[in-house]
Amino acid sequence: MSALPNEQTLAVVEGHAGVLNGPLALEVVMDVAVSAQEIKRADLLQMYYYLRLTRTLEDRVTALYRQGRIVGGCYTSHGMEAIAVGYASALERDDVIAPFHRDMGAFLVRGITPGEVLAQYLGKRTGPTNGKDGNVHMGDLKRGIIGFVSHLADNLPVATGAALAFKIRGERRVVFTGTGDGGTSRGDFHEAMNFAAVRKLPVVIFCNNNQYAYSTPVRYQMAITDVVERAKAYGMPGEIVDGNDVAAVYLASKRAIARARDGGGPTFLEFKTMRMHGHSEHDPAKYVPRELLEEWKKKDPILKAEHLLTQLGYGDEAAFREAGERAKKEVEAGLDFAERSPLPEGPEALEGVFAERADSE
Amino acid sequence: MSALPNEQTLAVVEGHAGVLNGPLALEVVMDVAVSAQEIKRADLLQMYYYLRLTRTLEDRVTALYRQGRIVGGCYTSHGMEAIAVGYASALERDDVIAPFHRDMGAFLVRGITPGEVLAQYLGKRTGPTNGKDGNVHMGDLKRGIIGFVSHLADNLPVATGAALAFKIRGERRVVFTGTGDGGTSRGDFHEAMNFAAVRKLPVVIFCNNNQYAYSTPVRYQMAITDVVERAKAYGMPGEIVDGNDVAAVYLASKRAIARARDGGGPTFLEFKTMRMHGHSEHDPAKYVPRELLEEWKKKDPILKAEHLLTQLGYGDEAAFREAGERAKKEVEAGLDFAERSPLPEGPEALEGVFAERADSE
Amino acid sequence: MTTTMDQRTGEVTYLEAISQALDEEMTRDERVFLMGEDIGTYGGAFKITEGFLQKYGEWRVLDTPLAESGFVGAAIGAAMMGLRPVVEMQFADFISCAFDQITEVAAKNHYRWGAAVPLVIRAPFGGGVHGGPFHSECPEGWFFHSPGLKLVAPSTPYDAKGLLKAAIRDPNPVIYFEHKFLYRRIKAVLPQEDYIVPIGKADVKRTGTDISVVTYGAMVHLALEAAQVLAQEGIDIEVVDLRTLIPLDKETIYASVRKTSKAIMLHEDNKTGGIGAEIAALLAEECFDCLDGPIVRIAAPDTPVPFSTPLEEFFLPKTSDIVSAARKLAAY
Amino acid sequence: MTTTMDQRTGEVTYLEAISQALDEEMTRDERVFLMGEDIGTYGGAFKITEGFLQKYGEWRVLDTPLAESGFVGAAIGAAMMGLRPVVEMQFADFISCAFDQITEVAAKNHYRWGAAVPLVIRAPFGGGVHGGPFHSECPEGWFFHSPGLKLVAPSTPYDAKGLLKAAIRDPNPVIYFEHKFLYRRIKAVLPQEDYIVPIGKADVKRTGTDISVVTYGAMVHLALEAAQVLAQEGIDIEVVDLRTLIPLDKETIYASVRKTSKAIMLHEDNKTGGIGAEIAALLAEECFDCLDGPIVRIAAPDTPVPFSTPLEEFFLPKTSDIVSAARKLAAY
Ligand SMILES: Cc1ncc(C[n+]2csc(CCOP(=O)(O)OP(=O)(O)O)c2C)c(N)n1
Ligand SMILES: Cc1ncc(C[n+]2csc(CCOP(=O)(O)OP(=O)(O)O)c2C)c(N)n1
Ligand SMILES: [Mg+2]
Ligand SMILES: [Mg+2]
Repeated sequence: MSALPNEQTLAVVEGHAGVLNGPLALEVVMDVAVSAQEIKRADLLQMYYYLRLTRTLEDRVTALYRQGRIVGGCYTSHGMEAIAVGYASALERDDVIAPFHRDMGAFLVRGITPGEVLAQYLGKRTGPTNGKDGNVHMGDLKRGIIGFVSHLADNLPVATGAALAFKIRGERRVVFTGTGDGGTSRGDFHEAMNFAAVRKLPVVIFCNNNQYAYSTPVRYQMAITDVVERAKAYGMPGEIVDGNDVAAVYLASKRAIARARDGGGPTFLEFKTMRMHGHSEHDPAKYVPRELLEEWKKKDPILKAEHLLTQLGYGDEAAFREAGERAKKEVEAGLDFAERSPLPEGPEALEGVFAERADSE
Repeated sequence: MSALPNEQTLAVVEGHAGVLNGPLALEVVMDVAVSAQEIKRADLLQMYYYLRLTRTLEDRVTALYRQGRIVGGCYTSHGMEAIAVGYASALERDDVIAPFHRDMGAFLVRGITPGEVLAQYLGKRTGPTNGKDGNVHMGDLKRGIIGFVSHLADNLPVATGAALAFKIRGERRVVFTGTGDGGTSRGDFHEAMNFAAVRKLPVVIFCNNNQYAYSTPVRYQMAITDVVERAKAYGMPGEIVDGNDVAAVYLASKRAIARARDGGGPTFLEFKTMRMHGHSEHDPAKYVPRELLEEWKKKDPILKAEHLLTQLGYGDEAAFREAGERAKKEVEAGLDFAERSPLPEGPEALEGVFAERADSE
Repeated sequence: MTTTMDQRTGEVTYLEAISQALDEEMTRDERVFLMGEDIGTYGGAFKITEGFLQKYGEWRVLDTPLAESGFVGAAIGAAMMGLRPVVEMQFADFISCAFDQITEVAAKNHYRWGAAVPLVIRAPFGGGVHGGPFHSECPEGWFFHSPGLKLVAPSTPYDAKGLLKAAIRDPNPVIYFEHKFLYRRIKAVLPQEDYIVPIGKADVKRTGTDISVVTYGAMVHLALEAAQVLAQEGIDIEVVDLRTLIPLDKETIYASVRKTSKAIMLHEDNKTGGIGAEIAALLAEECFDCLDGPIVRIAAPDTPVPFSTPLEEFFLPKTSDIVSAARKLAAY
Repeated sequence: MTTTMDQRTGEVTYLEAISQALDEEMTRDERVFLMGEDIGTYGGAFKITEGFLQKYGEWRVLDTPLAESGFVGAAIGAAMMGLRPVVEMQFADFISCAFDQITEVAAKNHYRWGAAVPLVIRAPFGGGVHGGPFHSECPEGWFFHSPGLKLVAPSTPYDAKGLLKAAIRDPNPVIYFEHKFLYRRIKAVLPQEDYIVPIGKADVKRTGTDISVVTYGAMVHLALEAAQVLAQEGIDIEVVDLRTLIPLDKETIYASVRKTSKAIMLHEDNKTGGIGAEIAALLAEECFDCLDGPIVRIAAPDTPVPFSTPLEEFFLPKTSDIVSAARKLAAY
């Protein structure tokens, strides 16, 4: 977990980029395994657990949605779990995240429980927003999570401001934020990237490039293939990372976080991945070519993590099964909690428009 | 004025970039002279006249401001006249511009008269906005000019839309637009650049990099030295151009316009220059180092054009003096017109909020 | 195309009425084209433009990058060059991202320098769909206070179709507020022939003698429901459906209140600074003499739209709110 | 620093009062810091923060890139992390570029997920300065209809200083509308000691018995002028200066109108959907019984602010407008 030198270069993580275009090959896993040795066994196993927990929880949400028990949008990170789990695991407790709508793993790693998430989905008073908002629109400053705003990329300037606060106070804290390939088209992406670079703020900004924004493929979103091209235009280092490889995400995030913490300023990370479900669970996503999904299915982040853990001798089938069962139990207990939780009462709708005092007071 | 091949490369105009950092050297003028031979004698002489006309007109505006006869903002292009004169001269009649606030020369080249400009400054009914708006906030669709909006970069998306209209209708028309180094920080700059590139629109987008945005130097505006870096991030060709050399501006614009007209999509041009007056005429600009102004004074666009014309044997001192006198006469006649023009009547304030019919009907 | 009607009854939904208007206008006038997120391949988040890409091609049905300011700006430019863009906000809530382009550029161009901007922005708005704070907003109040824009908000399939056609043919920027709650919930048989509903004309959806309820959008249906309940108690409600929010049809409003002498303003938008305030103010100034009681406002409270069902139900105006306010006012 | 007072009279201008408030709050509380365009080296377009960079350093007085959405967003983030940012719009007109951050993020964070956003946005607003459509706007009407924001608009140096201090100490996003026309035109002697003007309290700037003029900002001075003229005719005007626009001090407004029975709403912002509409609506609902005449509104017409002097003079409300409206109302 050593910090990298602050080279202002556009680097592709050695040995990882190759994973993106071919099917899962043993040589590549070998390469990952080499650098993954930097990661503590326990950390890697914990990340694996969070991958399973995220998958289990979101699959549960999808099932509830299909049963008509969840209303409104259902955005999952199915097939992209490694990104949020990887970057959130790379942060310290005092750091802050401003996640986007495919970052369930980050909420979990930072301590939002499956029960709270399900309560949020069910509109219960015990969810992080007390029923005021739904699904992934949650946040909690006590756990260092800036609440997600629907308007894509709106939280990027906000994240730079959090980083500015740390810089002004001389604190060695870092902010991690990001948006989708679609979200990069918004003006706020630009204004945030630029401000972060000008003031060398301790912030890491990522793009979850899952190749689609709702139905819109990347080629209608931008005239470049790699979003990371943009980093250079702000005078910021950037990396392309295999977003399906939790170890790669973790290591690249660690490097970027270390740079930020050491006063080296912001980094831009492009996590290449693929959205495996519809935009929201109502969307059959017929516009995505079947072959593309077939290809990416082989690169599933859980599968990849299992290969790696096996390779490193950190885990085996039995351990994986055990983790899956533990995740299932945790989610079911959470659902029980959520279901037994009360709904808010109507008049609570009137509460909370204004703060009585600021949190820091 | 041949169109260049559509290479998608980031090119520095050969022989011109050098001008930027050193004092005016004869070798460099020689280089310019070589490529300037592509420009017709009459065209170059006409551009020279427009440089003089712009300078004379704006100096008159400044004098009126100092006499307290003009109220409100007074943004001049003093020392930057070559940009607007150069690009506007490179366009065809049916093309459209969406200028920014230092583009007086473009208004003039497209046929707004000094009299109209002065009437606009004096709030007269005969100005292009009939007194509704002031100074450089003017436009006229009949002359292919999209009216300037204060909010910087707002007109960049608008310009892409005009280009989209041409593309949809299959017309071989081009839009030329731009903003300042400050204006590039706005989200609308990003959204426009990106949309232009994705849809390969026939638009040229420039940045007038005059090293300051009001009092803010470029280093507080962006963490890069050359704004042109940004072109690549959108998948768009870009060039750095000596903004004080009207021939260089004209030739680079011609190339970009030809590319756009031929379906090659947008180009980004960075015109390097220096703001020689305050932000507005009220601003003494003490924050600009004196030496920087001294250095750039030697690169004055009118001086440069005279060197070039002499070099090419297209003009001499007498011709230059004659042009200056002609410009002076035109401006004084314009002032006379503006002064004799009526002010609008109060109740006209209520007119024109809604259109009765669209222009194209 | 989604513009298929119920084969048995010949009825089309509010949503289909919108599709039909777009389809017919695109066929009638080749200058009309569409821009927005996911409106092409996907046919739009609500499937209003399903099939349009195939029918009109990718240069008349443009899937844009995710950039509301950028594509509204582009629409302004295209409009000034003689086209007739119709842009879709995926949800009205995201119109805040294009606020600057709408209020500073589109709204002011004609006044400032005489350039007409014939642009339509479709904004699917309103709550009751479990959308939470960012998928349920009523942003019309902001634009109501922005000179240079026209605003319409139909409540029926007939008005939806006719107002959209009128908006597309108008030489000014028009924001077209279509209520998501109504999309598939109301149906009507529409005329075979081309028609428009003129911008600037309100419509009395129910005549009555005792109290005028002035409203628009989905709330029209609540007002009609309340009127039925109240009719049984002998209170005769007149329901004025504004249809156009700017320019307001003051004559129709005043005529109604002059007749009934009592007025209730009803809207789903937040109360403070909402459109009901303006109409109340107009009545208090222009029809003061004819008023026989306070001007009552029923509107959502001054909070964002909450997500959870009991909260949202509490937040939204209800038929019972209208009934009880009308009873009190009738007894005044 | 610009916060020097007139040595002879001890008076400071409205502008200097603002500077003083910023300076004192920055000294009192090191969490307070400033962001905006040209506020550092240059001291701000209006020189309100002249000398601040030297005094507080470049990390408490940040010259930002030209990006209102970006720096307002950043201020929101810094506020949530415990700082007290005060951002300056170079002109209030450019607040449209930050509209989305203000209304969707700052205003809703606390309601949605409990995060307080103690942020102040200074917005130099208003006309009469030959600024034209983009340097004279009154954008308060938009934010008046955005739950979660507080809005203040002082009319005197005393209120300017006290309200800015209160805004900085408030745990919510506050937009501080400072009227450019007043900057150097009004002066007053201010208390030596620290004071605030509480948010949410209106101020009766002149007591009277015949008509209440409810207003704010620069218009307060017009109302006072008109009151002097009218006093000579025996018409006794009460001038209610709202000072805070959200939350409205309804009690003070109602108490005044209950006393006078007649009310004029006066503002420089466009008429339709302006704050005057809300207050008229409140009165027509809550004080209907006590009204002895129509509620009159005097406001700018529904157009952008025109540039040329005769146009702008026509556009802006004038003392004579108040005088003649009051005469008519008094005779009612
Ligand atoms: C400003 C804005 N416009 C539109 C939307 C509606 N919307 C929600 S998600 C989405 C697509 C997002 O794509 P991307 O950023 O690539 O993220 P992904 O969902 O693919 O992870 C859209 C258009 C939005 N949330 N915000
Ligand atoms: C959105 C916006 N914010 C602030 C301003 C106020 N303003 C006018 S010009 C200017 C500086 C512009 O700098 P630049 O873009 O470099 O153009 P230059 O004046 O140097 O040519 C500023 C801050 C504005 N016009 N628009
Ligand atoms: Mg995506
Ligand atoms: Mg500049």
